Order: sequence, then C-alpha cells, then structure tokens
Amino acid sequence: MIKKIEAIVRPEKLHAVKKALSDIGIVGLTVMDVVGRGRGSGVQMQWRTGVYVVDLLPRKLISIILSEENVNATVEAIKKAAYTGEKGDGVIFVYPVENVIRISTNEQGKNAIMYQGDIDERKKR
Amino acid sequence: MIKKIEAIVRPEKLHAVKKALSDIGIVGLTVMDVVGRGRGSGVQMQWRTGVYVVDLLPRKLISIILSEENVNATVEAIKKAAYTGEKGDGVIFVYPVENVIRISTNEQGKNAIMYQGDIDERKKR
Amino acid sequence: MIKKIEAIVRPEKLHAVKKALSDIGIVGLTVMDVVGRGRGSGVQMQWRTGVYVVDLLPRKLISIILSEENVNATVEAIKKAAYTGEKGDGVIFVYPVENVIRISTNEQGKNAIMYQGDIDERKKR
Amino acid sequence: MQTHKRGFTVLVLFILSYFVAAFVLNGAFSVVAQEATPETTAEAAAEDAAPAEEAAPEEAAPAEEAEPEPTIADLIAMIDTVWVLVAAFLVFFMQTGFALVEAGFVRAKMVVNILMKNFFDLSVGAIAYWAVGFGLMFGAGNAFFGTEWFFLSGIPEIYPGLTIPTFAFFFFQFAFAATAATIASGVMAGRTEFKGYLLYSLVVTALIYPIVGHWIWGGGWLAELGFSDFAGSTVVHSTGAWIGLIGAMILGPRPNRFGPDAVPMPGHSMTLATMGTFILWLGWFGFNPGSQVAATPGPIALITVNTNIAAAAGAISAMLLGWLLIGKPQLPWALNGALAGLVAITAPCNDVTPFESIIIGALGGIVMYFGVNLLEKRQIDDVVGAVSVHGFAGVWGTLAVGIFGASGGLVHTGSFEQLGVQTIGIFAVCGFALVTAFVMFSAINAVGWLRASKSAMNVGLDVYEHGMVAYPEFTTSPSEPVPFS
Amino acid sequence: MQTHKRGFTVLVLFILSYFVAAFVLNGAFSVVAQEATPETTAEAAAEDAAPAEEAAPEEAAPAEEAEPEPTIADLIAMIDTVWVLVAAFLVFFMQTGFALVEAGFVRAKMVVNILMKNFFDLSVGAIAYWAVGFGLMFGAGNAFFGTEWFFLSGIPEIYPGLTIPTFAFFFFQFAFAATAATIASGVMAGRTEFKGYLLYSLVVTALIYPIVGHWIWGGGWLAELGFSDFAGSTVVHSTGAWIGLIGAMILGPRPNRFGPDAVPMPGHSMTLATMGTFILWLGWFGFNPGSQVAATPGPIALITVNTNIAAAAGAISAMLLGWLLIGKPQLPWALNGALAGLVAITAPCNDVTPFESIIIGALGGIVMYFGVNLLEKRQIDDVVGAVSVHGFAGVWGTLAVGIFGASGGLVHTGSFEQLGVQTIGIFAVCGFALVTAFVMFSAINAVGWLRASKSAMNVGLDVYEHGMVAYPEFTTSPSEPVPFS
Amino acid sequence: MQTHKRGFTVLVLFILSYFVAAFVLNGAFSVVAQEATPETTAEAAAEDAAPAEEAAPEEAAPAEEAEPEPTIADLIAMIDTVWVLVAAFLVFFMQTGFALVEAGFVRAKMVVNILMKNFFDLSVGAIAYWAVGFGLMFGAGNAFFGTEWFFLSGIPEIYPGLTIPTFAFFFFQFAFAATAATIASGVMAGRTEFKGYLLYSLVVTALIYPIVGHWIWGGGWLAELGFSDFAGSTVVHSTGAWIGLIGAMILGPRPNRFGPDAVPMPGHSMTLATMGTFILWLGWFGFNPGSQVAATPGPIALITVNTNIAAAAGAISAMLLGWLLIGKPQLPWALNGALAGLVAITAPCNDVTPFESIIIGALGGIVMYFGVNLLEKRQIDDVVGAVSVHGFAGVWGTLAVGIFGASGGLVHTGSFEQLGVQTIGIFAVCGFALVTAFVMFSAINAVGWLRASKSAMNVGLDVYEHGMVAYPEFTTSPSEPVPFS
Ligand SMILES: Nc1ncnc2c1ncn2[C@@H]1O[C@H](COP(=O)(O)OP(=O)(O)O)[C@@H](O)[C@H]1O
Ligand SMILES: Nc1ncnc2c1ncn2[C@@H]1O[C@H](COP(=O)(O)OP(=O)(O)O)[C@@H](O)[C@H]1O
Ligand SMILES: Nc1ncnc2c1ncn2[C@@H]1O[C@H](COP(=O)(O)OP(=O)(O)O)[C@@H](O)[C@H]1O
Repeated sequence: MIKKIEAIVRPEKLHAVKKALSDIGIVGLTVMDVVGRGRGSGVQMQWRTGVYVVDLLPRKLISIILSEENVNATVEAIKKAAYTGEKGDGVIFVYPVENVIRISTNEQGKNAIMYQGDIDERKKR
Repeated sequence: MIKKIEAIVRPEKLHAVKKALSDIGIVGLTVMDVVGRGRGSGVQMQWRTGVYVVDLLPRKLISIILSEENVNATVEAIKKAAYTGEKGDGVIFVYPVENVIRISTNEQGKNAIMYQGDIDERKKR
Repeated sequence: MIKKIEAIVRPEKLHAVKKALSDIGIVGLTVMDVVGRGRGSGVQMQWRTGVYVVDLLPRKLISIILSEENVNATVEAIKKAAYTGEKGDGVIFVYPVENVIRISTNEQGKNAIMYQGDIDERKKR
Repeated sequence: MQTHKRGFTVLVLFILSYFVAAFVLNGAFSVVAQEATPETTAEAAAEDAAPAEEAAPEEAAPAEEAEPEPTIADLIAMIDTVWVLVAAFLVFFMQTGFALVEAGFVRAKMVVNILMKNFFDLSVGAIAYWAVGFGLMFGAGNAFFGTEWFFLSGIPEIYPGLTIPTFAFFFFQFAFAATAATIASGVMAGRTEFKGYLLYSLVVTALIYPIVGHWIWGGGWLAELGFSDFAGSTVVHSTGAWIGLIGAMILGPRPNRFGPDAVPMPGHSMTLATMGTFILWLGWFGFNPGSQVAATPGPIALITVNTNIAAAAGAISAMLLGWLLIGKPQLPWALNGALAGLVAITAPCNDVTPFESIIIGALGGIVMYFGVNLLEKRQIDDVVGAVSVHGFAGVWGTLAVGIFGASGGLVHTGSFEQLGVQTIGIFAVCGFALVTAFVMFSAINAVGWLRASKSAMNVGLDVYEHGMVAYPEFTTSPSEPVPFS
Repeated sequence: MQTHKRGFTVLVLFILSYFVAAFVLNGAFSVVAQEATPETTAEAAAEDAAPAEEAAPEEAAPAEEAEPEPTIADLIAMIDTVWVLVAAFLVFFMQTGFALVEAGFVRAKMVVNILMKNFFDLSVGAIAYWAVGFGLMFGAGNAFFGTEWFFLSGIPEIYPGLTIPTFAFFFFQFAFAATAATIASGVMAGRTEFKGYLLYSLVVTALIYPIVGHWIWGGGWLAELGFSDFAGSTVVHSTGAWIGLIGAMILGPRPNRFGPDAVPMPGHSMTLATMGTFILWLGWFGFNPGSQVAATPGPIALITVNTNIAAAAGAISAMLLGWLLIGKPQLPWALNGALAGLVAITAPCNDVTPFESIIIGALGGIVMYFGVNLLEKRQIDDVVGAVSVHGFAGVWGTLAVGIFGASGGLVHTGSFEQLGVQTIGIFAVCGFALVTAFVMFSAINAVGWLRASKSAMNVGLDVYEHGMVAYPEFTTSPSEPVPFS
Repeated sequence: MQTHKRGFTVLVLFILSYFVAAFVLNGAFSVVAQEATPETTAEAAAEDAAPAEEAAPEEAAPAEEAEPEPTIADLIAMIDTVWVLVAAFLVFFMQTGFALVEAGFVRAKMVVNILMKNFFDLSVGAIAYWAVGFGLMFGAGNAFFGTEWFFLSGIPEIYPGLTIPTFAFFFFQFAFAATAATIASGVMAGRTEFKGYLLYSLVVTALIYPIVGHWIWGGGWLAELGFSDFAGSTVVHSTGAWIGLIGAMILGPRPNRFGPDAVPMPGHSMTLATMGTFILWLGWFGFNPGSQVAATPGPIALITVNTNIAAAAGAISAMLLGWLLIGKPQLPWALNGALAGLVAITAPCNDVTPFESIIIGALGGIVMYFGVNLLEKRQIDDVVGAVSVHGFAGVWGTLAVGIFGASGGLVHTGSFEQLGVQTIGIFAVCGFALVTAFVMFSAINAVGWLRASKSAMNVGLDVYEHGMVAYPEFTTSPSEPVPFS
C-alpha cells in the first residue's frame, strides 16, 4: 500500500529535515510554502499607526509519497529533525494513496517511487 | 475518524473565512497560494502588442485536518463566509486521513488536533 | 466515486498540460508552485566564494478532482503532454476523495464537479 | 468595454478642445513661432561666451572669430544658468522619488496604476504648465493671476530681475509644478480612476497651483503683503496636500480600511519606499538651494546645510517618537520624518541657522507623526501620509519663517508681524486650494470618473484599469501580510 | 564544463591579444606615459584659476602665490568644464536607466544575465573607447575614420575648437559610446550568450560606433555634406538600434515567442522599468543640452525645455494611441513613448521651438507604436522595443531636422535640401551598421557563441550562464502570469 | 517588551545627554547663533555676484543697485562652489548606492533592518558631524585632533586656503563622513542590533573617522609626514572597513554561515545590488573629482577619466578571475570588482595616467577577490565583502600613490620614500581604527546591544526589531534558494 506523508515544519528546519530524510534513504519529496496556524500564537506587527497580529505564520509543507512499511521510520526521522519542543514545531499527516504513475518511465505503483539507493534498497543490504 | 477539508476560495475572502472558522472553534489550519480554473472565465490581459487571457486565477487554498463529526459544521461555516453567489466562489473537498502526529508533543490521532477552546471543547460546555 | 489526481510536472510544460486537459474536456484544476526532488539531480549554483547544489527544483503541481471513470483518460493526457523522456518529467498521484461541495451553487458530489462542455458532456454526445 | 470606449473618446475630445481653445484665444501658434524661435535665442547666446555650436572641430573654428569679448555679466549668466539647470534636474528627479515612495507604500495590485499616475503628472504637467500654468503664475497681470506668456509666447529672453534665460527659469518652475501635482496621487492612491486622475493633473498644473504661485512668487497679493516662502513649503507642498486631502475625503477610504472588518494594508516594498525617500532627499538639494535662482556661494551653501540637517532631525525625531509610543523603531516613520523635516525647512531654509534648522526639522517630524494619527482617527485614508508630510509640516515650516527667520522672525526681532502675515498666507492658500479642489473633484465625481468600482479595487486597479500586473511572475498574497518565522 | 573552460580561455586570449596588438601597433605605452602624465596637466591646470590642490589648508596656502591672474577665458573654461562633466555624469547615469528598463522588461529568469550585459557594456566600453574608439572617431584622419589619439596618446590638452580639456570631452563622448552599445542588449535579451555579447560590446564601442561617429561628428564625409544630428538621434540611437535589429534577426526569437504555441512574456517588474525610464529621461538632460559642449545659457536652456516637452508629448501620444487601439492605457506604451519622444528630439533639439518639439515628440511616440507592431508582425523578437524606440524614432528625429529646423528646415526655408542630406545620412548609417553588424554577429555565431542553447533558455540564462538567480528567495512562476482576484 | 522599553529609554537619555554635554562644554548655542546667522552670510553673499534673493521680479530689482561690480575672484568662488556642491550631492547619493547594494546582498528577512541602518547613518551622521566631527577633523588643534568649530561655531566665512564657503566645504566633508560610517553596516549585516548600531554610527561620525581625517586631511601628523591620500582610499574607505572588520569579529558570523551545517545565503535581489553599484560608480564622480575642491578643468577632467577607467578595469579583472577559478562569470564579483577599482583609484586618482589607472583598478579587483576568499577561510562573516572592497583595495590604492604617483611614485622617481610614508600611514590608521573600534564594540557588547538574539536572527531582524517585513505580499522561502528549470 502506498501512503502520503505531509509534514508541516518551521522554515528554518527544512534543511535539517531534508538531511534526516536523505540519511534514512528517502529521496523523492515535494516542498511548498504555506502559512498556517496551530497551537502557537501569532506575531505582532506594525504598520504606521496601527498594530496588528499576523496569526498565519510561514511554514514549509513537505510531502512524501512512500510505501506503507516506510511510514514509521520516516515519521520518526521527521519528528527528530523538526523537534524543538516549543509550540509551532508542526504536525505530520498520513493519507492513503491509490496509485502512482511516473511520467518518464510509465512505471506504476510501488515501482514508480523507487529510487537509487533509497530506503528499500538499503533494507535489502 | 479524521478528515481533511480543502477549501479553495477567493483571496479577498480569506479573512472572512478565517474569522468564521475562529468563531465556530476551528483553530488549526494551513493556507497556500494557488491559481485555478473552475466554472468561471479568465481575465483579459495585455502586454505590448498582444492581448491574452489568463485563465488560471489566484485563489487561496485552506486546508483543515479535523474530526469527522466537525466536518459538517465547518463546511457550512466556510460556505457562508465565502459565498457571493457568483461564479468563482470556489469549492470544498473532503478527504480521508489515516493518522496525525504532532511533533512537539508526540500526540497521535485525534489528540493531536485538539486545541485550547476549540470546537470540541466548546461542545462539551 | 470521486478521485483526485496530483501531477507534478516541469514548469515549462504547464501550458502544454493545460492544453491537453482542455482538449479532452478537463476544466476544473488547481495549480501551485512547488519545489521537489525525485530521480533527477540538482543544479549547481554559486554565491561568492562557494559552490552549492540546489537539489529541490521548481515544479508545478496540478491537482484535479474528477470522477473515477475519467481518471485513466486524464492520466494518459497528462503523461503525453508532460513527457520528454528525461529524468525530471515528474509523477502523477491518485487519491481518494470523499465529498465535494461547490460554494456558489451548493451542489454536492459528482454534480459539483461538472462543467459546461466537459469530458462527461462530451462522452454523452 | 463599451463605456470604456466612450470615456476614452470623451477624454481625447476634452484634451483636444483644451488645446484648440487655448490656441484660438491666444493666437498662440504664430506668437510662439515668432518669439521662441531658436534663431533669436541662438544669436543671443552667441553674445554670451559660447565657444562652439557643434562638437566637430572644423565647424567650430570659424564661428568664434568676430564675437565680442564676453563680460563679467555674461559669465555670471553662464554660472547661474548652469546652477539653476542642475538644480532643476535634481527637482525633476524628485518625480522618481515620489513614484518610488508611493509605489512602495501601496499594495502590489495597485503598483502599475500609481506608477502611471506619477508618470503622467510629469507628462501632462509639462504640456499644461507650458501652455497655461507658467503664464498664469509669472506673467504680468493682477494680484491674483497673470495674463500673458501663455504657450511661452512673448516671454523675454532673460527673466526679468534674474541673469538666466526665461527658458531656464521656466524649466525650473515646471519641475516645481509637477511636484505639487504629484503629492495628491499618494494621498488618493488605490482607489482613484486613471481617467479622473488625468483631468485632476491637468487642472492642478494648469490652474490651481499656478494661481497660488502667482499670489506668492509671481508678485501677487500675498507677496505684496510680505508673505515669505522661500522655496515653497506653502506654495508647493501645502497646496498639493490640501488638494489631496479634499480628494481623499470625497473619495472615501479604500474598502476594509477602517471599521470592524479593517485589514492592515502595509506597503508592498520597503526597498522602493526607502530608495524613493533617498532620491527625494537628494532632489531637495535642487529644490531649496536652487530656489536662490543664482549661484551665490554663501546662501546656496547655507541652504544646503540647513536642508540636510533638518531632514536628519526629522527622521530622528519621528523615528524616536514612534519607538517610544509604539515600541519599535519603524522604517515608515523614519522615511516620512525625513520628508517632513525637508518640507518644514523649505520655507525658512535661507533665513535660519543650522541649529534652528534642527529644531524646525525635528518638530516637522513630530507634527507629521501626530498628523498621521489624527487623520487615522478621523478615518481619512491618506495612503502614504502625504497630507501630514506636505500639509501639516508645510504649515509648520511656513510659520517657522515668522518664528526663527533672521529678518522678521519672532525670536530675533521680537515682532509678531511676520508671523501674522505667514498665518494669513497659510489660511488663504488652504482656503483657495480646498475650495477649488472641491469643485474640481466634485465635477470629476459627477461624471463618475473619480472612485474606482468595488470590484476594480478587489481585483486591483492594475488589472482592471491597465490590463496588467506589476510583477506577473511573483506569487503574491494580496490579503495576507506574511512575516517570517 | 570542459567546453566552458575552453571558451573562457579563448576569450581571455582574445582580449589579451587585443591589448598586445594595440600596444605594439601604436607604441602606445610610452606615448601615453609621456603625453597624458598629470604633471603636464596639473601645470596647465595651475594656469587656470586653481586655488588649491589639496583640502588641507597648510599645503594649499604656499601654492597660490606666484600664479598669474586668471583671465575671462580661463573662467569660461572652468564653467564649460563643470557643465560638460555634469552633463557627462547624467549621460553616464543613463546606463543605470537602460539596465533597469531592460531588466524590468525581461522575465525573472533572465535578469542577472541582462544586468551583467549592461554592466559590461560600460566596463568593456570604457577600455575599448579609450584604446581605439575615441581615436577612430575624433582623431584626424580621412573622411571615414580617424587615425590618431589611440590610447589617448598625443591628444591636445584642450580639445580643438572648444574650451574644455580633451579629457573632459573624451569622457562625455565615452558615455555616448556606452549608450550606443547598450541599446542592442535590450533587443537581443533573453537568448544571447554572455561570451558572445562581450565580443559584440567590444566591437561596437571600439569600431562600429566610432566610425559612424567620425562621419558625422568627427568631421567625416557626412559632416562635410551638411548632415545635421545635434545630439545623436542617428549617430547614437539609430546606430545602436540597427545593430540590435540585425542581431535579433540572426538570433531568431525566444522559444515560444511566436507561432501557435506562443505564450505571453510580460516583463517581470514594472517598477524597475518605470524607474529606469525616469532615469533615462533625467539622463537626457545631459545628453541633449550637454551636446552644446559649452555652458551657453540661451541654447542649453532652450534644449532642456525642448527635450522635456518632447518626452512628455511622446508619452501622451503613445499612451493614448494604445488606449484607443487596445482599449486600456498601458504603462509599457507610456514608457516607450517617452523614450521615443526623447530619441526623436535628440537631433533637432537645438534648432526648433517648444511647440515644434511637442509635434516631434508626439510623432516619435506614434512612429514607435507602429514600429513595435510592425516588428511583431514580422516576428522579429525585440524584447524591449528598442529598435522602434531608438531606430524608427531616431530616423524620424533626424528627418525632423530637415523639416522643422530653423536653419534649414522645410517649413522655415521652404527648401528640401537639408531634408535630402538627412535622408542620405540615414541610409548611409543604416547601411553601414547593418553590414558591419551582420559580419560581426555572423562571425560570433559561427564560433557558436551567439544563441544560447534551448535548455539554457528554458532553465534561464541566469542559472545556466551565471550559476545564480536574481531573486533566490521569491517563489516565481515563470510560465504563468498571475493577476489578482 | 519590558527590556525593550528600558533599552529605548537609555538610548534616548544617552542621545540627550550627548547634546547637553556638548552644549555646556562649548557654550555652543550662543556662539552658533552669533556666528552662523544668515544675516552675516547673506551680506557676504551680496558682495558676490548675487543677482536676486527671491524669484519674484519685483523684490529682486531694487536689491541689485548699489552692489559693487563682482571681481574675477568672486566668479571663481561661484564656479568652485557650484562644482563642490554638485560633487557633494553626488557623494550624498552614494548613500543610496550603499543602501541598495547592502539590501540586495542580504536575505529578504533582514532588508528593513539594513535599510534603517543606512538611513540613520546619514541622519545620525548629519547631526554628529555638525556637532563634533567637523571640528575634530578640520578645526585648528594639535597633530591628533582639532579643538574648535564644534557645532560649526566660529567657522570662517570662506574656508581657509579655498575659495568656497566653509558651509559648502562642511557639507562636502559630511557626505564623506556618512560614507565612512556606512561601510561597516554591510560587513555586520544580518546580526547587529539596531540600538547598538545607532551608537556605533554616532561614535564613528563624531569621533573615530574625524580623528583619522585630522591626521591626514586636517593638517595632522600624517599630513606633516607627507602621507598622500587624495580622495580617501585610507581616510574614508579603509577606516570604515577596519571598523567593520573588528565589528564582524566581535559579532561572530550569522548562524549556519560556516561549519558543517552551513547553508548558502545568497543576497535576495541582484537588481538592487546592481542598481546600487551603478549609483556608487556615479557617486564616485563626486567623490574623486570633487576632492579637488575647485573647478580646475585639467585636474577634474583627468580625475574623472581615471576614476571611470579604474572601475571598468576592476569589474573586468574580478569577473574574469571568478570565471577562471569558479567557472562562471558572476555578477557579485563584477559589482564588487568595480567598487574595488574605484576604492583603489581614490587615493592616486589625481596623480596617475589613465593607463596606470587601469592597472591600479584591475589589481584592486584582484586584491578584493582574494581578500574575500581569505576572510571566508578565516570564517569571518563579511556579508557584502566590504572589508575586501574598501579595506584591502583601499590599502592597495594608498600604496599605489607611492608606486605610480607622478610626484613621488617609485616608477617615476625611483625613490621608495613616498611608498614608505604611505606604509606608515596605512598601519597607523589601521591600528587606530582597530583599537578604537574594539573598545567601542566591546562596550556596546557589554551592555548587550550588539548581537541580536538567535531567535531574532531566525525570525528575521525585520520582524523582531522593527515589527514589519520588507515585502509583506510576496511569498518568500528564506531557507531555500530556488533556481528555475
Ligand atoms: N488542524 C490542522 N489543520 C491543518 N493544518 C494544521 C492543523 N494544525 C496545525 N496545522 C499546521 O501546522 C502548523 C504548525 O502547527 P503547530 O505545531 O500547532 O504550531 P503553530 O501554530 O505555533 O505554528 C501550523 O502552522 C499549520 O500550518
Ligand atoms: N475539478 C476541480 N479540480 C480542482 N480544482 C478545482 C476544480 N474545480 C474548481 N477548482 C478550483 O476552485 C476554484 C474556484 O472554482 P469555481 O468556483 O468554479 O470558480 P472559477 O472557475 O470562476 O474560479 C478554481 O479556481 C480552482 O482552483
Ligand atoms: N516520492 C515522492 N514523493 C513526493 N514527491 C515526489 C516523489 N517523487 C517525485 N516527486 C516529485 O516529482 C518531481 C519530479 O520527480 P522526478 O520525475 O523523479 O524528477 P526530478 O527528481 O528530476 O525532478 C519531483 O521534483 C518531486 O516534486
């Protein structure tokens, strides 16, 4: 079964998370800029006469499509790399995926998300 | 069961939607900038000699992870706040979610998406 | 049943994919800017004294909510339009969707994702 | 689209009729052709110290021979002309400064529109001030306006009482007129239609500003009274600001600017705003020292020093005040503070010491600060703070002549006379500007060309009025100011 | 990488050999060292009115004593030098204007590349024009090019026929040469390799532009014929534009620019483009009035007024035309219109009235408008519209001398003579520029240094050629212009 | 918040006490009021060629009558004043250039902060240099600092040994002082608190820079020794750079700048950086030729040419070197190379040939290149490369006087004497700057106002210190440089 992990982390942690994922052999990933709100509070800003609160703060959303058996290891790796212990560290969501098709090779399903030297290859060794 | 709501709304409605969600007790959410096409038509633009149509118009995508029992109330709140009645008001999608992990506290599942004074706490009162 | 297709393609292929989708009658879609990593390698960049590799390259993420019966045709259309045969052409993901609500009309489910002259109407003719 | 086409046609007809009427009334063409022909000018110039008309050596040589030896007066004319032209170029450059400050202080979806307005202030002003404005302002006439020199016809070769060609004086003054016009664009940004703005720009540079100018600089009734405004705190800055104020009041605020659903509308680029302020500060070295209209070393050096130090004092005072009252040192306050200091020193710059300039500038910053807060409370939407910067600080600067001025100021002479005259002038100009601007904007409003439609403001004036956006490739989030963290 | 290294080595060798060859041919070093040594210059300067060499009072005092009293002529030299240098600084500043306009009109992924090209136009031009260009252009020689003054060796202290030092004249002319070179960079933006562009820049500032310049300003055959181009509508602007035109034709358009798969390619920043145009307009006050090469009050004041009002007229006419034909008042048309007005008035600016300048400027804007549409139809990809702005409007301006010129123009003298001469000059320069540019670009193309590879254009020249992007932190969507709403 | 309020109060008290102390010590107010009153100045000016005080013809006419005929000396004073003021305006404009270069080279989340710092360099410097700096630098005193002219009290009308008003000379020198102060802001960008920076700025423009200036330009001990630094390679540029160097060392690098977790930190806007460099290049035409402090045609023309060609050579050499060693022609190297060439030519610009200027500029670019790499290796975080541009290239330029200088240089005179003196000066200034800056920064550090907190740097100084962001509407990805493809 194929799953999707979406991790929403602090922008300055992106490098660390990326490195942690590389270390365990997660290669394919997609990142986007989002702003969000969770348990933390906003930031106070000023513009001329007024003070206002920006309650949506910038985060990085990292999304990874992977086999079910790799979900746990990946979640652990992200948790460790993104952790500071303060509010605002972010959340990880797991979703079901029904199919994957790689455009350049026309591979489908699990084959489509295999990469050279990735977590699955490493496990075999 | 945990669900994900994705609402695609007009950029100028973001504030109203955010406020409506706060009002019913939806705290956690993530917003991103997207461009999209639905039933509406595009905008005509010009550059020097040529006229061209931009058919992908900017929208805000608001995504909320929440318990199944709160989906209806949330959808209603969004519908009301984002409504103008004209083409281009947007759409709301609901997806299944398999798990949620909060990084700072390591909570899982429903616990991970509970917030102080949120919709669930309010219901109890 | 309703599905969601997410296609991650080269930015310069966005126009071609959009056209291919129009051609087969896919109207509604949402596009966002992402950066990602797959089987390809990064780009080498320089800043003053240092050389560094940018391994997350810009891609366009196109997301389409559609009926299950149209998934195959749509995937084929995207594959054809986005194809170059080199690494980096991108991937297509398919997810389950539980519900769709259109804000302006309050339509639900399949009705909400019907458009004038779209793939379903064409099929009937 | 249909209405657009019609509006456009009306505008073109209006502009054409403006020219035609003017020509008929003045028999302008023939006169212009006679008077301003370069033959005359060129001959006169030859009497100066002109060495060569062309760069090519061959042609230049013969031309030099029979010329009379240039006199000391010829040389002074040369020096003064170079000085005044350079100063005029600096004032001209202030248009760029205004455009950048205003662009930086509006949201990204309004940038093309505000740039267009600044660009056409200059362009429309160049034609209007040439055709009508300069004559109204400096031509002989009555105590209220001039009645000759339209289309520069009949102008003397050398401007009376000065050493420089009238053309040079005209160009210097044109740059001032454009400045006056451009002030209101910032006040009324983000909601004014482009068509209506073009009309506004025409009327201000052709009529309103020149008439005020005539009163004070053109030998009109305020000049007779002894009103003193060396470089234009009142003539240029306050006039522009009062016009903008009325405009803002008739227009009303931008949607969601005030009230319970108010959203913050921070300017889209602090680099543009800062760059613009730097350029304005630079341009003021043409504005103030250039207003000496002669390269007299002592005064122009003193004025330069005073101008600079007042700007610095204004920046510091406004920044510190904001820090004290809001809790953080804010860039917009600093920028507006420097500008307020500059506006304040504009009237008294030739008649005070550097130390007094610091006081004047610093108070200018403070006046501006409270002015912005006052308008905010009154829910008048002045997008860039120009009413406070140019209006309130301009009033303060004009009063400062009566307080610190070495020749008639309260602290030096103990007499309230000058201060009284200054007050009269301030009220007279303010009243005139408010009334004429009210008439003008009401008229524009009546034809429906003033306030943009609500959907235009939501979508952005850029898309709606100009069919384009300023930064097509950058993802922008117009309604959500995004900090880092 | 390998080929890159080789290309680089070839380029370095080329540049080195250029210098070595030049030195050997001219025995340059020794002559330069002798002639241009500051001792000589400094002595000569002392004969002027120089008060002090250093700011420190102690050192200055003794130096003053035995100097002869300065004469009126010395003073004129001082004034003229100050004027010409200030004008040259303004022209120099136009490089910034060009860089910004071009950067604003290209897409974000090409910005670093176009900035590099503008920056090196200036840098390469500074060396090339010093080494070869100035001598070719102004040195004595034959009717077609000069043959002395290479590396500024043997130049006279004061430029013959003028009052200013040759060094000042040289610097003024250098700024013009850099302008000519920079025009083509905008035409050929977004697809030209940087290596090839460096060669282009070298050849234009060292050879093509100076030869044309010699014909017209250096006493060459067109000057003999009576061809009149006061500040360079043809010499500078058209020359640059024709070279760019050939470049664009040899290069071909950017991918997906024309044809069924065409995508719109709006410039990435309207603020940059507008700021650049403001700066160019300002710089033109050095370009035109400075071309008097002397601070003669009458002419420089008239030229300033004419220059300004023509720019305004061009902006208005092009904007209104676009509004009428496309339906919206567009910023790019306004900007290009002002520039076209400026280019058009460049040749006749000293010989017409302000009213005629309005006509010339307004028609400049219209010529430009149709020019851009013409090239579009011919599928010639001129990224910033420079061929129309500098080429077509330049032709119109050059003809305008023969039509409106007070000294020989059709409407004033009734004679077609001057118009005829102007036409000859236009064709001669156009022909020469097209042919030499064709040879040059074909040669660069032959070694494969002209057109960037398709993948480089997709990825962006910035990443591919320079290993960087202009705005690394901003999310950009290169292929999808995004409006709000 | 609480601590912020306290810090703010301390700062205000500090600034106030600074003024109070100064006033008491100098009995300043009364003296200023007496000496610098415009009455005196205006009278003196009237003895010049002043035609009219006001633009209004009526008032101007009578004033002219009884004046004595202006002499040749009066005219020279006029010309020189115009020249020096224009040059000062250009130097003033360099502040804009510095602000843009530095803003372009930092990340987007630090932009407001760096703009504030540049803006207040100017503002604080204007007050501090007027109050204390100018007196320390140019007032009579001992070999190490001046002891008069504080608050410009007691200054002579005409600056001794020159023809221009002291006010004009003061303003020119103020612009230099602001330049010196602004250099360090770039070195220390992205991690210095704003409060601490204000103090730094005050101390540098009031004390450190003026004392160095006194040694060399104010008749101090290095001037006596024969140390030659025409326009300030050492006085202005190196001084600023050494102060910045110590600052950077005490501050330490930005987080994640070096070490195994280092991330690249490319500047956020190449257009801003390039625009800034163009403006600096332009400003240098005020910096160097203006330092003649008189409009002597020969020297100012030569200096202009030398300045320009050295910049070009620096840009080319640094760009080619980077191309050779890294593989791509890089814009930042080109920009810094031009600046290094300009810094290098600053000291010798009046005493060398254009050919020598090319050599000096080209080597300046190379020195800068290796300097940047050296600091990188030593893990000193110089954000914009200013230590190398202004410090190392400044040293090279100062030495170049001793090598190429026509009056005392090794290659022309064969004597090592000048070179020896230059070396002494370089070490003396470096030593003094390092020691005083060390004391200053250590003191600021001790009160905890120097290095921003880690979270402030993560969030961005803009949000943390100023409660705002530079581009609120643009989505930015601070940690991930994004190329196209
Ligand atoms: N229920 C939710 N639905 C969608 N996004 C969420 C939800 N909860 C949190 N997020 C996202 O996760 C990010 C981090 O959340 P959190 O750790 O609570 O910290 P903070 O609110 O301080 O940022 C938020 O910015 C938001 O983007
Ligand atoms: N079938 C769909 N799949 C994905 N996104 C859609 C779909 N339909 C609509 N959208 C998104 O919802 C937005 C709003 O759609 P709609 O209300 O039809 O108005 P409009 O097309 O005028 O914007 C679109 O811009 C698009 O981003
Ligand atoms: N397993 C994955 N999970 C999430 N996104 C992926 C995954 N694999 C690929 N992608 C996305 O698809 C894009 C294209 O991938 P691919 O075709 O492998 O080429 P490349 O890595 O060269 O870009 C990536 O940039 C990334 O955004």
